[in-house]
Amino acid sequence: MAAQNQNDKKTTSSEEVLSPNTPSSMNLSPIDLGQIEVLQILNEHGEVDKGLEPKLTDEILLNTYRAMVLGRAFDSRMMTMQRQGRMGTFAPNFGQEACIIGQVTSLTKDDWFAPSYRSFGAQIMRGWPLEHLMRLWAGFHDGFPPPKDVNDLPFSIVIGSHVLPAVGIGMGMNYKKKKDCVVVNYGDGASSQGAVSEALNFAAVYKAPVVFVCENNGWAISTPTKKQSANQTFAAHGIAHGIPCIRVDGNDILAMMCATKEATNRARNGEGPTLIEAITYRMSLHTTADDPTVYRNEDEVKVWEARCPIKRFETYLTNKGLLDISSIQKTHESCEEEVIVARDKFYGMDPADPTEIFDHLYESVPKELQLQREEYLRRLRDKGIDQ
Amino acid sequence: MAAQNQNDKKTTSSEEVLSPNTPSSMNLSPIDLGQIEVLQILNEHGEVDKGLEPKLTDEILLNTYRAMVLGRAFDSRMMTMQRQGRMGTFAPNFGQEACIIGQVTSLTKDDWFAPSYRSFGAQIMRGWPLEHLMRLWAGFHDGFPPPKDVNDLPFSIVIGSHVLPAVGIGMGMNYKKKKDCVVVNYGDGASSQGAVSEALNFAAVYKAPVVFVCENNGWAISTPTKKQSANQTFAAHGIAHGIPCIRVDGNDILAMMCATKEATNRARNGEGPTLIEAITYRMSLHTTADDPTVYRNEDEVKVWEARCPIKRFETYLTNKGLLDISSIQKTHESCEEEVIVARDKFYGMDPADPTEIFDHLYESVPKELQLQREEYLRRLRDKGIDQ
Amino acid sequence: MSKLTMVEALNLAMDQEMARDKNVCLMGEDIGVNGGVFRTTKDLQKTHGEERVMDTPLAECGIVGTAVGMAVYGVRPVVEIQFSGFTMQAFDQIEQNMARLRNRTRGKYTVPMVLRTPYGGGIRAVEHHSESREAYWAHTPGLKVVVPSGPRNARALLAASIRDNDPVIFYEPKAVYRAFREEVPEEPETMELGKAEIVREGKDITLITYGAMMRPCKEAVLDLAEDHNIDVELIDLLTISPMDTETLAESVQKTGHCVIVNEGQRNCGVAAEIIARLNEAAFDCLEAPIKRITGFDVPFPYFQIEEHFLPESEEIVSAVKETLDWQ
Amino acid sequence: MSKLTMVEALNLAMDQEMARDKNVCLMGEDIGVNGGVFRTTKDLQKTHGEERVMDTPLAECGIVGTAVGMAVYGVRPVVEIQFSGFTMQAFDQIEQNMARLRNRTRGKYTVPMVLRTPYGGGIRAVEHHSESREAYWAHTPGLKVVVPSGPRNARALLAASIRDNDPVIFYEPKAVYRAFREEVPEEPETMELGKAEIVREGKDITLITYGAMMRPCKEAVLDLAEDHNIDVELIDLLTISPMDTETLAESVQKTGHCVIVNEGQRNCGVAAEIIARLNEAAFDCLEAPIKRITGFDVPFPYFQIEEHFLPESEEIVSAVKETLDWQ
Ligand SMILES: Cc1ncc(C[n+]2csc(CCOP(=O)(O)OP(=O)(O)O)c2C)c(N)n1
Ligand SMILES: Cc1ncc(C[n+]2csc(CCOP(=O)(O)OP(=O)(O)O)c2C)c(N)n1
Ligand SMILES: [Mg+2]
Ligand SMILES: [Mg+2]
Repeated sequence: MAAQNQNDKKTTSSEEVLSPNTPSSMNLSPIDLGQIEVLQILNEHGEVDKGLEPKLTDEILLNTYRAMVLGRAFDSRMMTMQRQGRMGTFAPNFGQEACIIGQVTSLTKDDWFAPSYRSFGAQIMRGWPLEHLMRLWAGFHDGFPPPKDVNDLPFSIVIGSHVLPAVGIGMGMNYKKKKDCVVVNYGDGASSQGAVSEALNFAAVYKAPVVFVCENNGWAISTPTKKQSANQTFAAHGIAHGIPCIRVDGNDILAMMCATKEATNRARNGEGPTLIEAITYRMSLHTTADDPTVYRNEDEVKVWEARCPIKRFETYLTNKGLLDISSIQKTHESCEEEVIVARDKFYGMDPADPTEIFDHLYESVPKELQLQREEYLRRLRDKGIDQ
Repeated sequence: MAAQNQNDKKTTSSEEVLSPNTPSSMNLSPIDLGQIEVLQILNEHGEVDKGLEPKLTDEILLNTYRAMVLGRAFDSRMMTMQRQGRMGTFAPNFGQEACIIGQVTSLTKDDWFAPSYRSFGAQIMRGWPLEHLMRLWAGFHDGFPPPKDVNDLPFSIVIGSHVLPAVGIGMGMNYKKKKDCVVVNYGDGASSQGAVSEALNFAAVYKAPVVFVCENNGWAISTPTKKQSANQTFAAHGIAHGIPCIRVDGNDILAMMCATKEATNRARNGEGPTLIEAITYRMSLHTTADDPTVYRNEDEVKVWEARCPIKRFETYLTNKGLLDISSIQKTHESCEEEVIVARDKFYGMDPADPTEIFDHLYESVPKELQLQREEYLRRLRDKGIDQ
Repeated sequence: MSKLTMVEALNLAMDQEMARDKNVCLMGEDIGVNGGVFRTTKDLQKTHGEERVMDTPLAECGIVGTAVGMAVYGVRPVVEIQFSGFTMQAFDQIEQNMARLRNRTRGKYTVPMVLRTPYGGGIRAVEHHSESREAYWAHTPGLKVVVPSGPRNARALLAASIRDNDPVIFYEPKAVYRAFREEVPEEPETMELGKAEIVREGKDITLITYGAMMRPCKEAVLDLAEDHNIDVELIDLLTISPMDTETLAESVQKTGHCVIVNEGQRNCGVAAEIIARLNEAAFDCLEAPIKRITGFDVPFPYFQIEEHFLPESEEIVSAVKETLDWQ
Repeated sequence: MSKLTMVEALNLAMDQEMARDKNVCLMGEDIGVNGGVFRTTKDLQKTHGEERVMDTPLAECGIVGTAVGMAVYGVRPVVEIQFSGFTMQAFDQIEQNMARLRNRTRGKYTVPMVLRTPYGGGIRAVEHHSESREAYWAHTPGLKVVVPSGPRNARALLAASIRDNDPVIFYEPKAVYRAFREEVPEEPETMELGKAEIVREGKDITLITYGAMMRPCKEAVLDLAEDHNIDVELIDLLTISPMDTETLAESVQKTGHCVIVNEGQRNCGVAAEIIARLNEAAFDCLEAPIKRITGFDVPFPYFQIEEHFLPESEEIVSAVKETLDWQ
């Protein structure tokens, strides 16, 4: 089951003649664009397609499972904390756990991950302590930079703005002759940003080792995919730029892992970028500032409840003999506990240091800014804030 | 021979099920993208494909022919004037006459045309007096606005920047329930601009009556199409956004006319946008500031000389009995003469009025700007320039 | 008359202008069913239909660029950019077409559109959601830049901007959106663009501000009057560009002292421009350097500490006193 | 030492920096085989290879955005945007990532890149090809903005910008590109960023300018000395941001008079900022209002009349005299 390269099939025969700058003759035969395939390994009922089933160790399967459960536990806790007024605006990932976790399981420490804001599940997997992510969402400056050994970009809040830098990182890998790769995700809404189109083009032209994961979760705030694009699939953006693309059941963790694995392999082998459209669904609010009942029908949410990525994986693992009711419950409990511990740690952390706003903009604070800094410190002192 | 809609074929069956916001089930069948066809009616030797030959009146054929010859005559004269130091930087259209003329022959006065800078052939057809275009290229403010009854945008010098406004005009036509349409052209280089991608998307989503003509002339200054895109065809950008697309031999005037006609028909019928990739070649310099011998092989130019759109059309019209050696010569001569007359008119026109720079920015000059205007007039007076 | 928040007042302006002129339409992300993320366009799609209240794809450059085309064609789009930080995505279309198309065609085409966008800090938003970059637009010839400070002038200025035949950047102080209510007359009301308002006359010093900073300034003025017997002339700029230099200059010629408050970054900001103008227009009356209290030249900080970035009344009080004490 | 034009001097700087540090690479449209539309990168692809001198697709946002990523990864891209007017296409990436990524990650990632772009009028170019919008960048925290005025400082400042670990907007006055030659030492040379240069000491008045406007200013200074016996202190700003206020203030404290010349638009422009700073730093020494001679607040005109838009020496002479005569 491959991320399928529409171009590979025909470049040999037609590229030279069709490119008008090698105009030995003018080829009149139509260009066959081929198909975009859809990958599903685990269906809604947790039944596995034996022919496609990946050979993964029990450890990997169980770790991945726990990561999904932990993501969901973090999600619920953050919602609670936000409702209690102890957390900033938060973007839940409820229902998208397979999609977000599956896209990073094949990354190493040397690889890079460039996430959008709805990516905490993957960030946890990449090594972000939970309390660090809490600081981030609670509006602390120290929450933004990734932990020491983690090669992530800070998550992107300006829609689509991280995709070009992510491609640049891939180009940097080529420049430095590294065999690593980059995974970058963005939403169905983000697909409309011109900068994302430019990013796909640059990646293709420079054969950058980048895996694009377009998380098609049906909605961009209140805007359904139908109003976002007249197309059937966001994977077709790959076609425009000569990038192999595939659609994946984004609620199927095995499909997400396999598709990403194959795409990262291509990247590492110098075969360039791949675009994965992951079809999933935003079960919850856009953010805690949003009220989806205004714009969408709850029936739709019900349909997707049945496609829960975690339940589906539990069925599979249970059938495989790796889980049973009690170990499932234990996993949920231990994740819940881990989140509570992190929460308490977070509550015990230092308050924000208001003085730091001048310190990280330049390598050293320019004299001019030093004066503003003093002005600012005076303001703080006048307010009775001493540092 | 149709601008082929990849989507039309399958929307009925798959759209609902594949769009995740109507998620009654998850369709796993691959999406067939179909083919991009290539249209050629008149081949390099001027031989016509009888099955595709359009039924056009002699008058239309001869008018179109003359427009192409006039465009070329204008082109040569402008180059000469520029070399003589009597013209500003100029972008020739040599060899692209079929492409530029063919894209506007089906437009009415109520339709709009949104050109890039290499479009004087079409601008002449749309009603721009030759001397007006000369003023434009010579850096006079009065050269930029289209003549009174001409619905053109001023040509765009910032690559790709006119494509979104062109789509907006189409959206305006929908808003006002008009049955008119817009033709907008841009280059292979311009295809890389994110704004062009956004324009395609908006046009598709709002079913705007817009015909996109991507003039693939092999080069963007020194950048060959191969470095511009990893794809085989710029028409595939249409695929990304669900826009029907077709490749056309851009040196074949009949193909250009037919493809555009069909696309404008679709637009007027409320069927939305079409993308035409016209395959042509920039025979001459990028602009008079450019020296192509630095970056391209002259052999390539020779290959394309044999594909001359004008000679090809002359052969066809001669075979049809509409032209002979003497009428061909007469056409060339009369076009040359028309250009000379325009040139002389241009040379006799008023010098630029330096005072006008404040007059057209706002509906009325704000008081603030009035003060600057006085300052500026004083500057002019001090230099001995009286108005 | 009813007491409206700024959000409601803006909604009223759009509703009435759409009723008045069928060419007025709205474009933006999530402005339809959802009524905009701040609910400013609430129910307008219900009232005026999907064709006139258009939810757009998520592409600011696309929104502004197509709105320019619609405006050229005779429609009058009122565009909402969800947060002013995202106008950067549309910078090219704003600078190259929205601001210039009239000039490029010597008035053959006009661009009667309004770009509405919430700006500024103070609502504990995430990064890139608290930008005040009105100076970019003031530095861009061809635009008008309008910043209301309360419900009533917000409504009147928005209506005037929609009727104006030139492109307007309409910067809405989101910190004021729901901060207080004001009487807003039911009948359509407009205010002339390009006029500053003397909110309070005073003889000792001129305090110039706009938008969300009106509130701390008003507090400071009260404080200064009551506790320090200082009589401040308070000016609300309302239109940033073209600027009403005359009103500012006359005031400073009278008071001889001036403090300017705005939350945007300082370097090449609006306060600098005001100082430059007053330097020219009131040099011989100035008895002390003009003081500017502005955002600092760093990105707007994350929300745990944003309150310290924003000018507050205490500091304005000190600045006024320092300016009057200067020698 | 050889006599180089600014274009040649810039080429030398890039060539040498690439030789010195293999992480330095170039990106831009037509910079490879073609050597750039102004030939600034001539032969550099031949010397350093296609991987280090990268022709890019025609997408400024793409160029800047990917360069940011490369810089984060430890490469040091020097990006060419063909004309400064087209930086608008990259505004979002410049403002949101290039300028901020260091701050967003508290220094974990740095963005050591240079964005070179020719700015300004005077070469009879078509529309959008003569923009001077350095004020946009000065108003954007996180950037350094550098503008050379001659071949020698262009070379030294570009080398310094390439070595700097912060993102630099390097604005090249295209009117100066081939206007004159200057001795440029062969050995690599750098100049400290953030320092203005006193080009000529004088006691009567301070004349502040930068970039292409140095030439008319120099003419004016000569003229004023010879014909009017006025002794001008001429300052070349060189770095627009962060600005060397100290040097400017000291000069004006000495002379008591100041004229500023720049070709960018006036409203919220660089001259306004200088006035605001001097108002603070030299208020009690100022004997006359500071005069600014700048571009007007209209788009740069088409080339038949562009010469009238640009400040010339005669006007600078008058402004200096008026300032000195002021009372
Ligand atoms: C450039 C920009 N425009 C608008 C927004 C406001 N906004 C935040 S999230 C969002 C919707 C994003 O939808 P999508 O890309 O599908 O991601 P999802 O939220 O569904 O994960 C919008 C419009 C933004 N953050 N950045
Ligand atoms: C936004 C922008 N970037 C760069 C340029 C400089 N430039 C002018 S024409 C051109 C190449 C355009 O190529 P293409 O779109 O293929 O059109 P063609 O010239 O071949 O007709 C470039 C890079 C520009 N005018 N605008
Ligand atoms: Mg989404
Ligand atoms: Mg081209």
